[in-house]
Amino acid sequence: MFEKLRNIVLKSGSTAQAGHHGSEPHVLPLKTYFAVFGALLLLTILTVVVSVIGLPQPTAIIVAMVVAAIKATLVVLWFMHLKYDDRFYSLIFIISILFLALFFIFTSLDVFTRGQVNPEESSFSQDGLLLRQEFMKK
Amino acid sequence: MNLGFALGHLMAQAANTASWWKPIQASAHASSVDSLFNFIMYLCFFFFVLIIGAMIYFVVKYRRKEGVPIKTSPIKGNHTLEIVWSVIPGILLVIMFAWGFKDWLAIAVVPANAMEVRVTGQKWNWTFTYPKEGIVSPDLVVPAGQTIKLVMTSKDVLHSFYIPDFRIKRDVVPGRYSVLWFDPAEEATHQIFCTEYCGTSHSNMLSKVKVLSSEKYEQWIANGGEEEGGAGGKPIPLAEKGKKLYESRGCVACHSVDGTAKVGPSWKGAYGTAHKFADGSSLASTDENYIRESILVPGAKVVAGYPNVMPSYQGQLNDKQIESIIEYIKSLK
Amino acid sequence: MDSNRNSAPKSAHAASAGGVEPNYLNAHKGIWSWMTTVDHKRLGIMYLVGILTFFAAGGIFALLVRTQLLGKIFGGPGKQDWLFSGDTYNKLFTLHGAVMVFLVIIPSIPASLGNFFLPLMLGAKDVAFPKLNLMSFYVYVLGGCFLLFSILTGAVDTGWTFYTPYSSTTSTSVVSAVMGVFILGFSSILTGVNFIVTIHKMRAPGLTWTRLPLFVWAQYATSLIQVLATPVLAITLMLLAIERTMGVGIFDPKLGGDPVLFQHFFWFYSHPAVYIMILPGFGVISEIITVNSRKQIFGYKAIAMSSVAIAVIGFLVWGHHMFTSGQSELASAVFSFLTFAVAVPTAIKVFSWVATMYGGSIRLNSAMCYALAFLFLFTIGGLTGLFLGSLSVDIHLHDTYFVVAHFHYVMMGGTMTAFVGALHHWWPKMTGRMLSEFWGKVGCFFVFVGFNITFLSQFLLGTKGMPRRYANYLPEFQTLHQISTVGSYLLGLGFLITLIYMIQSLINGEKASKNPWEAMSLEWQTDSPPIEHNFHVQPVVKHGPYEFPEIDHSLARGGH
Amino acid sequence: MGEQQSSQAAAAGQHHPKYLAHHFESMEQQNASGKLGMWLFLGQEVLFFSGLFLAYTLARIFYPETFLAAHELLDWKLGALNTIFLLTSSLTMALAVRGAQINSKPTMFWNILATLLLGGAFMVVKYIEYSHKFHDGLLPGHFFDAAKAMHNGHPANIPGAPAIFFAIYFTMTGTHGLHVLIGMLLMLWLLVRINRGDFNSENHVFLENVGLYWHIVDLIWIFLFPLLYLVR
Repeated sequence: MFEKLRNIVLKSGSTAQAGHHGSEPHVLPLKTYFAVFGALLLLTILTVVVSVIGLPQPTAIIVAMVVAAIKATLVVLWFMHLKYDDRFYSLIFIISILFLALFFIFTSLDVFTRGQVNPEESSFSQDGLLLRQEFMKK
Repeated sequence: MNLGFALGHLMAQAANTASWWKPIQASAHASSVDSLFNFIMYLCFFFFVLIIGAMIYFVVKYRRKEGVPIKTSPIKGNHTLEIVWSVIPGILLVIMFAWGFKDWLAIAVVPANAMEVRVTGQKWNWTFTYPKEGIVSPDLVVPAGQTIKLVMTSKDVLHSFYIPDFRIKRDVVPGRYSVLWFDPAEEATHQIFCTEYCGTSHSNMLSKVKVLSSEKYEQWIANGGEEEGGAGGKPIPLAEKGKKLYESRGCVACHSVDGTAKVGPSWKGAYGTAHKFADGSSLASTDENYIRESILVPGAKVVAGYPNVMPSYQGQLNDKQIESIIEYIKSLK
Repeated sequence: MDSNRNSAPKSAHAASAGGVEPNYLNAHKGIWSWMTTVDHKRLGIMYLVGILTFFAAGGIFALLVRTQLLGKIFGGPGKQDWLFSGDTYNKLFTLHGAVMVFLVIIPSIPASLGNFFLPLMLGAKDVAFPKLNLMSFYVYVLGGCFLLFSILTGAVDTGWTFYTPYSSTTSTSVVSAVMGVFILGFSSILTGVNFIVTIHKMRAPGLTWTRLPLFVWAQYATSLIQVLATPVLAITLMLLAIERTMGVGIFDPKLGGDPVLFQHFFWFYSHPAVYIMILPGFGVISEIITVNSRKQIFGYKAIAMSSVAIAVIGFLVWGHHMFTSGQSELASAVFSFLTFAVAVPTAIKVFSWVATMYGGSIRLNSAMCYALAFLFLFTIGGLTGLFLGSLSVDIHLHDTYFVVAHFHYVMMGGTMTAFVGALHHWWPKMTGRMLSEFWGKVGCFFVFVGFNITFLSQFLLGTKGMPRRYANYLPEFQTLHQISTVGSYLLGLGFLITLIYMIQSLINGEKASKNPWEAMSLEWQTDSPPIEHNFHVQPVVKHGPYEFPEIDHSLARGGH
Repeated sequence: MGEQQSSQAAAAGQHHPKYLAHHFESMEQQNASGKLGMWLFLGQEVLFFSGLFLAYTLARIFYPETFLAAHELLDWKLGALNTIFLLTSSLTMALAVRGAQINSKPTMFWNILATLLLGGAFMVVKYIEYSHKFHDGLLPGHFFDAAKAMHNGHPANIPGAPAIFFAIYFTMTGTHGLHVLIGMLLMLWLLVRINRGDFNSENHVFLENVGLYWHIVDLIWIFLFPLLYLVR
């Protein structure tokens, strides 16, 4: 895995002369664009339908996010041409998604596990909520 | 040259006296924190002497001399050395983490038989309420030998409750409770600081932990949380008590007694004089009801020209204390 | 204050030996040519002047703070402070923090020396996006003006960390200061993007990744952090500004928010930011020590990889600023462990620098003196980080003067010492003038001694339990504070001496040759000061940056 | 770039196409640098919006019932319409980039114009939603007044503080709307440059970068739409 990563970074840093795969850009047929567009519309309709049915709480969010993620990958791979471009650009995009996930994970690591040792400290316990409501009324 | 060893020697006899560079160790936890501190400190001295000593030795030994043809070594790296000086520090770091984590868990988990005291931090003073006895006091008065559990919250901004002698510190977050505990061993007085920046008088937000023997503590509880009389045991005049409350409850931060206007109006000569209020109404002569109302519901009648920022003392001052403050204001002609 | 801005050296200063082509300073004349330049060298000089001016301003705020802390005996609550009232003191230390962090130390090495020397070291004509570079400079100037505007309209008294709910309820001009920092963030992001593309796409033929000078590796890791961390600061400050103006309830508990959440958002940027500050310093130290020891760096790959490792692990450790702030126990434990993990690559770097000096031929010019001072000060700074990383000791030491001493040792003792050392190392190349070696060492001595007196005493204040950001303090802390203040005057004197002889060298300093230190990296193979598009002929790289002629390869076989 | 340099480079006998900046060796290097710079900028945009999404997630976890009740007041039909506008604009932008690759100026022009109009339509729908909310008093933070909201037939018994939901709603959609506006301005500038004939198959990296920017803005709306409008 590390070897592959190293090659992506090194290959991308083509110094001036190493003109690789010619300058003629990769042109996709029109059909692909409209196919991707169709899929996106279908997925949008799917999310709307799923939400109107009203699934139980935890699955609703997961389904919505999965469908949104599929739509996002479609846009990124085809419309943003990442599928046919230098692998290094996808590496940058994936790194930024990784750091976003990192930010989410470590912050929720704190928020969800508050008050495990001393229950008073939890923000979701009964008196935690009471204190917050009363504090906001003032 | 080595500062480290001199300090190490001084450190050795640091038992229960406040050495010139460390507060006293007032609880078992304090001594365990200090032992980890010493362990890390000796380790750091060792590595410091190793690195800087090597640096100075190389600078002296390989100093370029005039006229001598320069021959430098072609060494570009040495894998074994590089592995050694990554693994050994790695192991030492894990040891430091584990030891720190063990001690820290001890301070996080509150023992069962702790006596609960509620702490409220607000802009620039601490108040301690004893739920069972219903006493509110500016200082944390506790019996020796009893573990104390503090349940803390703040009324306005972030503060942080810090007792150096017990090596404990916890931020006091508005809208949330935070918990801290300590086990005072023998009778002493310890300083409390606020260490989270909270504005103008952040440096004046101080208080004391007074550890009394159990009899004195019972006595203190019996007379409703007031230090019993002056030296001779005769009751302190009300105005005198009012003056003590004026200083310890944060009134001093906004009201002066020498006539100068601060955040709030001055108390000098306030009793009996007329006051115009921000909402246009006015009062012929300031009387006890107006003072009591301003203490409990400050926003009701605000003197013209002053900001309406006074926090309410509802539930923090009982009637006797409000009585003594009024007496004190009366005495300020 | 500094003369570089207006007096581009006199035209009498003939183009240095090397050819009739004028150098970048007098290729174009007049202020307008400076204001609309897209030449990375001129932008580096303009950044340098801005940074040094703000460094002087931040330094003066620091001296005022230290003078207040000489302190009269503190007599009890409500006692009037002897020099400044509580409010003024709070504004002073906030300005000292904000100006030093956002206007001086974050852009210090990357924006000025990075801009000037990165293209030169890569053998390129300019950075990848010259116009974007000019725009970053003006964004920096605009951000600086916003901060100055907030100073004039009553300054800010929240500390450079803007912790809510204090920052969302105080009456001082927080919004304009926050907007200033928001704008400064974009200058940092755009410089980062510019440098990463330059390093990837514009290296000279033959300059492979393993032949890059270590300053370029350090700059690459720094730019990575600048691009990935600064946007989170932008969104945090934007949310804070919206919260103050419209009452959005994300951070302020009165509106249902959670102040610890603000600390997570803030430190997610601000801890990687301290690596933005120190990594370029590492790069400079690798350059200075190798050139002045005439030896290959010890463990090139280890140092290059540890820069990138620090950049990545730096994103995982921000929770160690919040051990006492009501963070959950699990999160604190995880952050404490990862904090110790990030200490390993830093330790590798320090060991490798000292090992580089083994078997060398060490020349003690003023740049090398600053590099040795860096090693001394940064080692203390790094080691004291271990106290603050372990959980139980941090409970005692958090938000006390121990923390103040620790981060000054790392930032002031580390980055600024490396920055001044780098100025001495590259001054001949930038200005075509030599600095006086004698005065260089005198300045370094005063800075070193003054710095140690100021901040060693603060370690002791910290262990005694003296909290941070106090306008006045209890009597038992007085002597240590007075020692520290005397030290800060010495430190100020040291920098004043440095400034004076730098200006003197601009006026009538001795001419500099193309390569006064006989270094091997590309920036020393063009004239000093360099011509406008850097190289007469495109350089081709055949060997690593530290293959000095003095290295005696026969020793390798014989070994000694 | 300074005329003096390019003439020197030309003097050096090097074939020097009109669009090549003086400090680049080849068109290929210039295009690759432009695109790499843009992708780094997009990485930064993703992290910029990460703060908003995290604020949404945590606010929702602190006040689940407020979010469920308050987002009934949002009109999901308008949200769906906006999603379709943005998806189509993404398509037309991709076709415009394809037009540049095959050197056909009209495709470029009309597609960019279509994207611009669709972006405009998105903003119009946004305006309708905002004005509807302003009228009903469902405003962010302390501008929110429950009386006016109740008067306009919205259920008053929203548990917890509905102001928080609307604060997050306006912050997220406002920032996103700002980015749509910036995208539209860039496209106006693109139309001018297309007319000037700046773009052909060899040099269209600026058009491609605006396209990438537009797709990221659409990507963020793809996540915003379900989170704010749909999730029951």
